[in-house]
Amino acid sequence: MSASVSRNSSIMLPAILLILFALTAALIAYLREPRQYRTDPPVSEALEGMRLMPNGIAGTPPDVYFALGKPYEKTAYDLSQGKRLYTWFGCAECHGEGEGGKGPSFLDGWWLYGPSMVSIAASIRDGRPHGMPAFGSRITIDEIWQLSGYVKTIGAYSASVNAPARNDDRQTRPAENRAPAASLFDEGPVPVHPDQGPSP
Amino acid sequence: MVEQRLSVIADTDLDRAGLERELEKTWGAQPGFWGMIATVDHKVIARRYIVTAFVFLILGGLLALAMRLQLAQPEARFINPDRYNQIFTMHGSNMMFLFAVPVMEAMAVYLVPLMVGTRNIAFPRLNAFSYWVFLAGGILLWLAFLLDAAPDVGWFAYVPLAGPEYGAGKRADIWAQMITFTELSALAIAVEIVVTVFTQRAPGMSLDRIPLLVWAMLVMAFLVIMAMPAIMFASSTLIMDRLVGTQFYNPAEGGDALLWQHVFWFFGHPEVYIIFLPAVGMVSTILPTFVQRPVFGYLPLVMALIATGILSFGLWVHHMFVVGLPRLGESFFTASSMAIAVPAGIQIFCWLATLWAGRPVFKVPMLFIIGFIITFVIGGLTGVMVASVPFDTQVHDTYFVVAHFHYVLIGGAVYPLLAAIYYWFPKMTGRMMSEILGRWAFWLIFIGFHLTFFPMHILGLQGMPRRIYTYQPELPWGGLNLFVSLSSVMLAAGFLVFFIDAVRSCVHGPKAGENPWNAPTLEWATSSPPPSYNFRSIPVVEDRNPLWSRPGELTVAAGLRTDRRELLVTSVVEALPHARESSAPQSVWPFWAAIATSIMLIWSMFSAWAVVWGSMPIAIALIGWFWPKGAPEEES
Amino acid sequence: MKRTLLLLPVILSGCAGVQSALDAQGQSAILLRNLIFVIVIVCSIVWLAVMAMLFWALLRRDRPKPEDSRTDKPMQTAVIAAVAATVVIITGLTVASFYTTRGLGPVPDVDVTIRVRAQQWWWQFTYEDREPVHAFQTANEIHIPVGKNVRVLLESIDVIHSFWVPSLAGKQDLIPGRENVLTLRAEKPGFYRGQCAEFCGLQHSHMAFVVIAEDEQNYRQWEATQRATPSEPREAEALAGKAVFMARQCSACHTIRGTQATGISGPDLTHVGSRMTIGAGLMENSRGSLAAWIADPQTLKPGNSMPLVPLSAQELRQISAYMESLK
Amino acid sequence: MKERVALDVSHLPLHATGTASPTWWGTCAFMLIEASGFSLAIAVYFYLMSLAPIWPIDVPPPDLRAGTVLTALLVASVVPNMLVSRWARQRNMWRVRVGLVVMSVTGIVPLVFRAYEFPALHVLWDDNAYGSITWTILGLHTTHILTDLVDTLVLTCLMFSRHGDNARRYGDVEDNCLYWNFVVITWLPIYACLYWVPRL
Repeated sequence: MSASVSRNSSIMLPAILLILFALTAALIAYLREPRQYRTDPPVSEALEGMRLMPNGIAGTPPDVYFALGKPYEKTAYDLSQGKRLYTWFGCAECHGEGEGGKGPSFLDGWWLYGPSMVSIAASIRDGRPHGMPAFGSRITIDEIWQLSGYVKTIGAYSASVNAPARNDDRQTRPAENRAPAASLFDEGPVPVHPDQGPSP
Repeated sequence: MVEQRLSVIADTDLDRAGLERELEKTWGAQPGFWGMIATVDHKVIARRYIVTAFVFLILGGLLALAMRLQLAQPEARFINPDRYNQIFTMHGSNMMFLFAVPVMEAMAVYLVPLMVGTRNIAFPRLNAFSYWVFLAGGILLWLAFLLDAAPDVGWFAYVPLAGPEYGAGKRADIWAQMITFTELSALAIAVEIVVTVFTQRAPGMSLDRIPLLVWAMLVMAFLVIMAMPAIMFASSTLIMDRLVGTQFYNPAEGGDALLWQHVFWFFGHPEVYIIFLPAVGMVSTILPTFVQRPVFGYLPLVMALIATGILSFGLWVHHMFVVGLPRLGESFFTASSMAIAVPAGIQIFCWLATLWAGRPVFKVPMLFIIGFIITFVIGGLTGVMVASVPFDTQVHDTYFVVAHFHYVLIGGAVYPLLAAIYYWFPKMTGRMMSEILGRWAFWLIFIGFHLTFFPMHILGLQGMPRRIYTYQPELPWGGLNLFVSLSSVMLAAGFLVFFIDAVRSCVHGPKAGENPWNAPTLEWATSSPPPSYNFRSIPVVEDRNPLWSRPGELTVAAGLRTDRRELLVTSVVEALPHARESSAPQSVWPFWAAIATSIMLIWSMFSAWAVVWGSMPIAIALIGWFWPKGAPEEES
Repeated sequence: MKRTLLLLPVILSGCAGVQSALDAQGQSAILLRNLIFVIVIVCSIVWLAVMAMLFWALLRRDRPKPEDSRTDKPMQTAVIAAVAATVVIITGLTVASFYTTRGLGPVPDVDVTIRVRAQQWWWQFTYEDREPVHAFQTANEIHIPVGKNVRVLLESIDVIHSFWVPSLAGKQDLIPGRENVLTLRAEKPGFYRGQCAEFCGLQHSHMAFVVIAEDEQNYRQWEATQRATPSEPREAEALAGKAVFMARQCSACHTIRGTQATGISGPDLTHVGSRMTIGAGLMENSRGSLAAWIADPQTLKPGNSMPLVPLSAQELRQISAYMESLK
Repeated sequence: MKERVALDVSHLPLHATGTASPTWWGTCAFMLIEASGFSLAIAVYFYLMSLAPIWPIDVPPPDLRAGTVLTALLVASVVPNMLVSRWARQRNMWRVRVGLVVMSVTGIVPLVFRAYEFPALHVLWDDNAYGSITWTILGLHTTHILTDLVDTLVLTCLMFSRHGDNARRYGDVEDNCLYWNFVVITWLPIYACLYWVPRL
């Protein structure tokens, strides 16, 4: 290394170091996970206030959802809680591990009511025609949001580092953090599954 | 290229001052920030290592105080459970991986080349690389803590709690990758120590004349080489389970949760001896100086070191006595865990004999060594207790074990380390530490330690489990916990006095001569602090205690060149000189290689492709590192 | 049942030895305590002997000159003797622990079998029976007959936990994918507290349970009560509470036999009113503490799996009354 | 302190060769580290095998062809490797250059066969524990081939540059040969383990 280069570098080096340090900090800060265990009753009440389009597809989430920083689709903790709730509340009975069964599949990347959080949450809370029961009286609203965030990752089009990984269980499909839907979706257009219940 | 040089300068052509000038020109570091980054002087790097490790000790100590504050009363709400779990995980990981192992290795990096009488450690650039990697690992962990993303799964990170299903987020990945960083640096140092001791000893320093500290560091280096691959394997498979969905720890797909414990403790138990053996070496080296008599039983002490090293691989299962393993296996591991008490006993009895036969001088290092013997024997005996399977089923994962390993790690390793700091401080800085503050520090630490940790034995037998963030008021643990918390303040005060003394003495301490303690080993044969080239002339060793056998005189070798970094390579057993080998000059490439490695390792927590793309900058940095630059060191 | 309630303040006021390896009341715990005493005494003597040698070495007068080698021989003998003594003691302790381990071996005759399923952060206990209809479930509390061998089958459904009732037996881990077995045998009636001893996550600290050892007759009576389906509550408030329980989120996670509440992710509440504690040993069981728990479980035990269900004050009172009525 | 010259070392060579060289010892130490890693991986392989009711789990044993050809290639490569080592000891510049080019090619060809070994396992790394450990062991060994290949390529370039004719370079070539032998030797137990143990 020549002298002139090294003289320049002696100024550059601290800068590079600082930038690297800051980048690492920013990266971790982006992924930081303030875990919220207790949802304040006013917040959970506000979380109920989602507005849906008349056709039931898409809508607006309540303001508090944005005020909280959209935790339910971003923080790893909420997503993994959603995954546990998926098992606990028996979602797999109809939807399998996402492959579908009596109910529609999430893995094929088709969303009968659109892929937005608010329509997934509304589907769970209020139910849908043709067999999806309303869980509003069975599951608290923050749990419904956690569950929606998780369900969304199953059928996500791109992998997310925050998505939960595989369970310590039999594997029936690739883990969520490896975007199973994207890989299965890429295999080609999926025809409408008459076996997965009728379209809306 | 040789012919291009004007002349080849040998030390025989110069007088003393001229020789020192020439050597300084060849070995000295370049000035400025750039030179600081590029330096490969083992003493500079070791000093950085030691200071960094002690900074981590302070941080880890503050975490411990926070935990004691939380546990001082039942159902306290000072720290929430999530943060508490991060804190105790950080405390354990930090103390093991960022303090204890690195500080012992740093002492080796500083002392081994001086004690074997050579001018620099083997592979000095690898040494620089190892420091930068270690620093990056430490920063990663602490940054994560500041950002509320610190690991919360315990320093042992048992699956499935740390696995993909229950360890949400990147917390466990940060733990696993921090491990990779520190193991990388530890392995690098282990290789350097082995090669330094095998090939760079002063002429005449045959195997039976090696100082005991160097023996201890050699055995430690072999333990690192054999044990650390296990934790590398463990942490990599954990990340793979979490990131790319391998099934190592998933029982439903043929994996096993206990596999983690086997692999982790196959490393984890030798780890204890990686920390403890250097401390033993320190005691065996410092003790003779303060009784002014050679240590009793050199050969049994060396054998005990080696035996401990070998046995340490045969007792990992005693960390798993309550997982339900077959009875026969448990009995075997009880016997082997108990058997390790025999070499420990040999060492203790040899030291006692040395004390008995010598004339003890009660300076601060000596006080810490006496404190070590008193405390470590308790730790060793409670170790015998937990080695018994039935005994362990009652105390495993309780505060009894917390007490036991703090007795072993603080009493058995930190006391000798503090003795070593007081003892070698004059060599490292050229100044003495304060005898008065040293006594204060010793008594505060000694009494504070016992008041803090002894009651934990009782708490454990009274049924208090480890790693709980609180306990209920109905349980009979409140009083003792409050007592322990108050005592920990005293212990912390002792460390505070120590740090004040160290910082103050760096600037204001009285000047130390070459050999203020009248010690017998080679590091005291050069100035304090030693010059960049360590020794004006390489010593020739004719005795186990070279500075005692011929007071005031040093036999040396002549004929080394001074215009390139040259040192002597000797044979493994007899230390007969073989060649004049060159030592690598300074370079910034180790630093860039460390940066590239850090980027790859951090990136690989997020994407497996980082291993592919991130390896390329590393390869480039390594080529830059090893590509010849036409320096005189490359002649042959 | 009345006796249980009478003794309740005793256990909760923290009588010494509630959860202590030194207060051994079970067959294996007594063996272990004896071994602990033996080893601790032997080790204390060893430590005192080493300390005596240390202080003699430090403080003795007439020191030989360093070059005097006449002391080498006796020193050598002394060190060899001390190492030999170490070997003898170590061997003795190894043999002692080997025989203690043998004494703790599995027993052939078992009177009660309890299956433990540990989970974050509570204990599910199933009393097995040859006829499955007779099996019943409880949570965070087991009753065992005094002087009888109880086999405990240990399983975990999530992470590793450890089953530890120090007054009755040593601990044993519960590991997902494996089944461990432990034998409990209480020699005296009483309440013995147990706690999870392997770090299992956020609420590891609050994962306790109670073992109640009682004589055969009381035990059989308790067993019969537990097996039975609880009768309809008589109090009007409790009856209203039942309606709220079934209509709200509660029934999705909890089971109460004989009703439409069949959730399985939370503890079985069929006889919750008969238990001594709630929240896995967190609080004494009373109508007030039940109400506090249901009103805000996340403040009392942050991170546990029970959500905060928004209820009116009246609903809360009704549900607590219903819970308390489930004896 | 007075210094008394007791030894004159000016006649000693300027560079240590063979087993006297620190680089040789360093290479050995790194080989010991990696050997520990491989032994551990093989121990884990047997541990998982001891837990499984049938081994391999759910799939037939791996196809022999690619692995066996690769083994033969690796064993055969020891001959030119030893020759290069001998020529380096004799400081025969031209032979070493030719030998290194041969060894570079010998390093690349096994990689081609390695690419066929992974599919020959009939299992993916995330299918089950058998897949995980076999992929890990194969991957670990592949990185060793790759590392040594890169080292050989760089050395080849060096030997064709002006830095080539230097005792240190010959020493480096010898150490590189030593390391290649290590790569070959570690492969043999792995080959037996991956391909023949499931057939027992």
